[in-house]
Amino acid sequence: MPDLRTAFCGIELDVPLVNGSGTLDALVSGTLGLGAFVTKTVTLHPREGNPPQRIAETPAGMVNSIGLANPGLDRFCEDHLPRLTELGVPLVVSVGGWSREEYAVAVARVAAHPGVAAIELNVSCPNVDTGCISIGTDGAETRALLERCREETDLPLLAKLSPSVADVSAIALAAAAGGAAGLVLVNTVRGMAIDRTTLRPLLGGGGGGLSGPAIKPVALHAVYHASRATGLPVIGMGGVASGQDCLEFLAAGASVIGLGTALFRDPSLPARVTAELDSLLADRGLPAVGDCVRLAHQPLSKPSPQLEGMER
Amino acid sequence: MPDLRTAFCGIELDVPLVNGSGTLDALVSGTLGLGAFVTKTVTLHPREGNPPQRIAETPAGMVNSIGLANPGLDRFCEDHLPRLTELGVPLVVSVGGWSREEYAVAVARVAAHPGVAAIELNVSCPNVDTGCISIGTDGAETRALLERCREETDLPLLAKLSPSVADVSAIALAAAAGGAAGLVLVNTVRGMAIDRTTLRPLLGGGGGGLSGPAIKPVALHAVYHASRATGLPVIGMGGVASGQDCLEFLAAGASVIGLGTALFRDPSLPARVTAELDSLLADRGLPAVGDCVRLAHQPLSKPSPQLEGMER
Amino acid sequence: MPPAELAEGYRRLPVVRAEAVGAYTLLVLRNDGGPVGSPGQFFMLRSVPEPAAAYLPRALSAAWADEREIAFLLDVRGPGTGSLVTAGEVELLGPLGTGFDLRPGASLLVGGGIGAAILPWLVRLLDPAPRVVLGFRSERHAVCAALVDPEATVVLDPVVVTEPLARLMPFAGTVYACGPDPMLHAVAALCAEHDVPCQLAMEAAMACGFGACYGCAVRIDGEWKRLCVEGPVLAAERVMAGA
Amino acid sequence: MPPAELAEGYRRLPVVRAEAVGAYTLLVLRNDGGPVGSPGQFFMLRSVPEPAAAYLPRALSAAWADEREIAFLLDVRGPGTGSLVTAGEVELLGPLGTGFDLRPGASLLVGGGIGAAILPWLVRLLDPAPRVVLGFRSERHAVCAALVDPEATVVLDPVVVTEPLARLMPFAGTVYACGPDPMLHAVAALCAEHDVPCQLAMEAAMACGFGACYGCAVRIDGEWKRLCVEGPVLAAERVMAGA
Ligand SMILES: Cc1cc2nc3c(=O)[nH]c(=O)nc-3n(C[C@H](O)[C@H](O)[C@H](O)COP(=O)(O)OP(=O)(O)OC[C@H]3O[C@@H](n4cnc5c(N)ncnc54)[C@H](O)[C@@H]3O)c2cc1C
Ligand SMILES: Cc1cc2nc3c(=O)[nH]c(=O)nc-3n(C[C@H](O)[C@H](O)[C@H](O)COP(=O)(O)OP(=O)(O)OC[C@H]3O[C@@H](n4cnc5c(N)ncnc54)[C@H](O)[C@@H]3O)c2cc1C
Ligand SMILES: Cc1cc2nc3c(=O)[nH]c(=O)nc-3n(C[C@H](O)[C@H](O)[C@H](O)COP(=O)(O)O)c2cc1C
Ligand SMILES: Cc1cc2nc3c(=O)[nH]c(=O)nc-3n(C[C@H](O)[C@H](O)[C@H](O)COP(=O)(O)O)c2cc1C
Ligand code: FES
Ligand code: FES
Repeated sequence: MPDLRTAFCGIELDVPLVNGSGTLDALVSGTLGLGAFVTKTVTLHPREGNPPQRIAETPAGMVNSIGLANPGLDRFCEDHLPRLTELGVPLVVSVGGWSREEYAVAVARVAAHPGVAAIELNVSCPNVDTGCISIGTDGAETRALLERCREETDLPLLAKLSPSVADVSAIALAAAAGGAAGLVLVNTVRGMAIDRTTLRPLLGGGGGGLSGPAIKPVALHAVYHASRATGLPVIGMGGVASGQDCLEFLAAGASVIGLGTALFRDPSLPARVTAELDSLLADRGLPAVGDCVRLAHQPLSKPSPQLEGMER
Repeated sequence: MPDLRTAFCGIELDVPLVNGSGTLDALVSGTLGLGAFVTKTVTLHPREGNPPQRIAETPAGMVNSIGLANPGLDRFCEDHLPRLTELGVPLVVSVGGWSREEYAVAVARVAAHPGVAAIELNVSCPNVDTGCISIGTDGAETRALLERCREETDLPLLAKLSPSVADVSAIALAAAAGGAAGLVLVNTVRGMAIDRTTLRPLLGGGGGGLSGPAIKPVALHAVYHASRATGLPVIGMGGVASGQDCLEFLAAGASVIGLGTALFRDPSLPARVTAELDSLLADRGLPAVGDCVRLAHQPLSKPSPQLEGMER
Repeated sequence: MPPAELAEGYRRLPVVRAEAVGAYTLLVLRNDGGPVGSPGQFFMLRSVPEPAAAYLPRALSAAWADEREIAFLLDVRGPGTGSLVTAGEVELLGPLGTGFDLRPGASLLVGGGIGAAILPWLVRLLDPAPRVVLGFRSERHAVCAALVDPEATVVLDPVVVTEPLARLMPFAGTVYACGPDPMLHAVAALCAEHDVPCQLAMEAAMACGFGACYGCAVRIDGEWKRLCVEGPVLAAERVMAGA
Repeated sequence: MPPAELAEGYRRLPVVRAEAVGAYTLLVLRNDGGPVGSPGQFFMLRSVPEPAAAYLPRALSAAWADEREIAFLLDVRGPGTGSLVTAGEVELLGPLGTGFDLRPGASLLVGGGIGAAILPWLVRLLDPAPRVVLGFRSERHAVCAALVDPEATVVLDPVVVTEPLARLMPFAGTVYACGPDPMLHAVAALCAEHDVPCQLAMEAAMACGFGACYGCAVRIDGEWKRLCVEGPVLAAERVMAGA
């Protein structure tokens, strides 16, 4: 049996799977067998989110415009956080904001809570016009944000980045320079759906974020380049729906895999992906999941045990 | 019968459909019923293109790394251009390059040829590391390129842009300021495929460009925003596979629709889309295809004849 | 659905038949003895093999269900419902959400359009037998009224269900309603006016059905809340709050 | 394919049967009288309805074909071939590309693995009957040899086809070969050495099949050229040029 345990920024995961922020409410559905849980992005003030329609189906994916609906920092810390730390798996809290100081306040408050394993800085939400997304498209801003938040905590800070930039490696390097312990790639790709009847923007928020299998190639590209550029550990996500997808993200440079939209289609996904990953590693004779990480960065000419017994 | 004729930058098209550059070789297969033909991007020097594997299937799409394979300007102008101007439909020549001067030389040579209706500047090919793509991610470079090429010809210059930037409207505005007569949106989205067996990058060129229905929401977003920002006429493309898709791109701001990857699955696509578009317009009681253009920019509260007889 | 059951995911059931009922389609699945819940709860359904044109599952409430069969009445609108009615097998998750709270005493059922789909089961369970008022767009759409209650009062466009309903007010019992939002709001207003308790089965675009996506936002208690978590059946007051 | 025919697009044909032939699968379609071309040409195939896991059509050369039926021998590797062998109907475009140029005189057919798939038709057309040499990975893969020629010389891994082939050299006639690239190069080299004319049926990943995508690049005449336009059958010299 291959060893699926993984250490990520000092956090021990039984399986290298987490949810993407905003794609699972563990307080409603439990953690479904994931190795750690990531909260929906929380902001300083409560947000109702965007008016409906909030989701639209697209080829091999969906566009969403949820608009960072969340209870706000106060209610989150008082009501949600105590219950989330009882889930039995490491907890990552995702925070968002409209200025460096907003992030810093949220980071300090969340970090004060025992039982939080890491904090994810969402600088890539496409569903708000200003704030997080504009920080995450600017290297200098991203670095300054990380530096500011670094002052507030010793917990690992993860930077969640958007693929909708000209050069994701540049932003990743800026996050690294600012003190990010790891990267989370990718958030949704900027997109839009048009209502087939009214021919107006379908989503209440106008534009939205594209997710699901459709964006897998975009995500693999971002993970590969950001991982090579920075050497930081990466939580890779974007359309993952199978153990084979996981293998490809691991090879591209991720050490933990995020499941998002595919969970909506299948809440048994974590269990299925775990089983598939297990047997794929066994077929390749790889003793541990870590043996796959960054394989795609190495030329094939190197001895490649992972190819033994494989046929094209 | 709704009127499908369209004028785009002074070019008269019988149907508002063209191919995406590099997705049809009319000298092999004819023009299949398109309203105009766009050549594969031609560069100053011949290019063999990238080694195989050049294409990979992905969910609802594909990633390609053709690498701008083309015969080079000399052979193109001597051998191809004379035959292309005999196709019986307006001809748009796509040019690419590694510097402003390379583009300018190509534009001058192509423009000297009678029978060329417009020139498309490809500043967005993801399959070469430098040159066109780096110009198209930089507003100032894009503007300077357009200005330089403007000196060489009075033909309409179209800027073909990449969606893999933080703000496509900014690049579109720069192209407009430089003298672009129209925009072509979008080129492929930067992506990557990992070989499922070797776990190495699958494509000979490493990364590649994602196209097909998967990117339709990304393309609609780019068309909507670039069209609003600039007011320029737009050739919209990215995953179009039906008359309904055309309607959505028209509403988002395109006046001509480009067919690309979906042609690979179906060479009868132009005929099918024409028929579908025709009946969709008739169902809505719209007399001409132009009546759909930019509908999504107008609030629904305005009287909307296009909704008559429609039911959600 | 309890987390442990949810984690087991979708179960696959064979289609027994799919047949037209006027403008709608009745889809009958052979149940494997799995849980079916109660009227007003819902299932997420997807067809097998995965259709290229419908990535997400679709939310449907059963027309009736027991351990042997689960039936749905469908309005085929797009690729998801289209693929379900031609499939040989479907996969389903549920029962999900909260259904009708069956109150003792007299009851009055109000259905608009495909909202009638979920009433047959309710009719079977209510005792004494309920009064039923249904509204449809056309005769073809009204064919399904027979599945709900052969004695139902049926009105067709442009007559709206609140017309016959108003004549039954004040109703000494509970009103259960399902249909398009404007109809539900009108029914709720009428009931509020006459102080009649009323439950509404609502709809929203859903990606997951189990609280994960936040897509199914509906105005509940004056806020955007998740319909799949709070409903889909809601006390009318919660929907009218702040409306 | 002439542009006018190409513009008519794919045609839909029912699957008559799909049956295992050892490790491979024989897929037989009922032809509607449409054109089938000649051995070595190819068709692009996709299954109906569109499978979610295979967006692009797949290139296949017929095992045999006439106006009544078209048969393919498939190595089921991934989602595309997988969906074809379970489909009730498929859509097909073709015949595409250039097939074998049947030369008068003696002939020798060489097939490696699924490369054998396209030889039965060739065997039927060649007169005098050809000699056939086939190489396979295993006994299970070799079962299909009977479809090509019950009298074929069959070798199994680790023996390679060039072993029996070398013993037949110099061959006084034409060699027709289909199989994996390394095998084709070895066959071509052997033929070149003995000055025996040789034609190779090659493979490449294809998105379109009609010259549109430039995906099917193969080294031809010392350059990357489109296999679907230049081939898929090529004179061995064109492949060896500059190799
Ligand atoms: C709790 C609940 C119970 C339902 N019960 C029934 C029923 O018994 N019979 C029936 O015919 N329909 C029912 N519906 C509505 C049904 O889910 C939609 O009609 C169906 O999803 C449309 O899918 P489509 O592929 O036909 O159309 P499409 O328009 O192609 O659907 C596209 C997308 O829009 C979403 N969507 C858009 N509007 C709605 C909406 N109002 N409700 C749900 N999804 C929407 C779909 O989920 C899908 O993701 C119910 C909906 C809910 C929420
Ligand atoms: C002219 C020609 C004739 C062929 N004839 C036959 C035949 O008679 N029988 C048979 O079993 N196979 C034949 N093939 C190979 C067949 O097309 C591939 O095996 C098939 O496309 C693989 O699809 P898949 O879904 O099983 O596998 P996947 O690996 O999932 O295919 C994924 C993608 O890779 C492409 N691809 C990758 N490598 C190849 C390759 N070497 N050839 C073609 N496509 C590739 C596919 O087109 C597809 O887009 C032929 C190929 C060509 C070019
Ligand atoms: C409905 C929905 C809501 C999301 N909400 C958030 C969020 O609050 N914060 C965040 O960082 N990412 C959010 N995301 C992005 C996901 O975490 C993930 O990065 C993205 O969807 C790509 O992965 P996928 O293709 O597997 O879904 C959301 C995605 C979806 C689909
Ligand atoms: C195989 C392939 C080759 C392409 N070659 C070019 C090219 O040479 N120049 C260019 O501007 N765009 C090129 N494109 C981009 C297309 O013209 C089009 O912008 C893009 O594919 C999006 O449209 P689609 O999703 O309909 O394919 C190419 C696309 C594909 C798939
Ligand atoms: S449907 Fe996903 S939260 Fe309700
Ligand atoms: S398969 Fe597309 S050019 Fe050959």
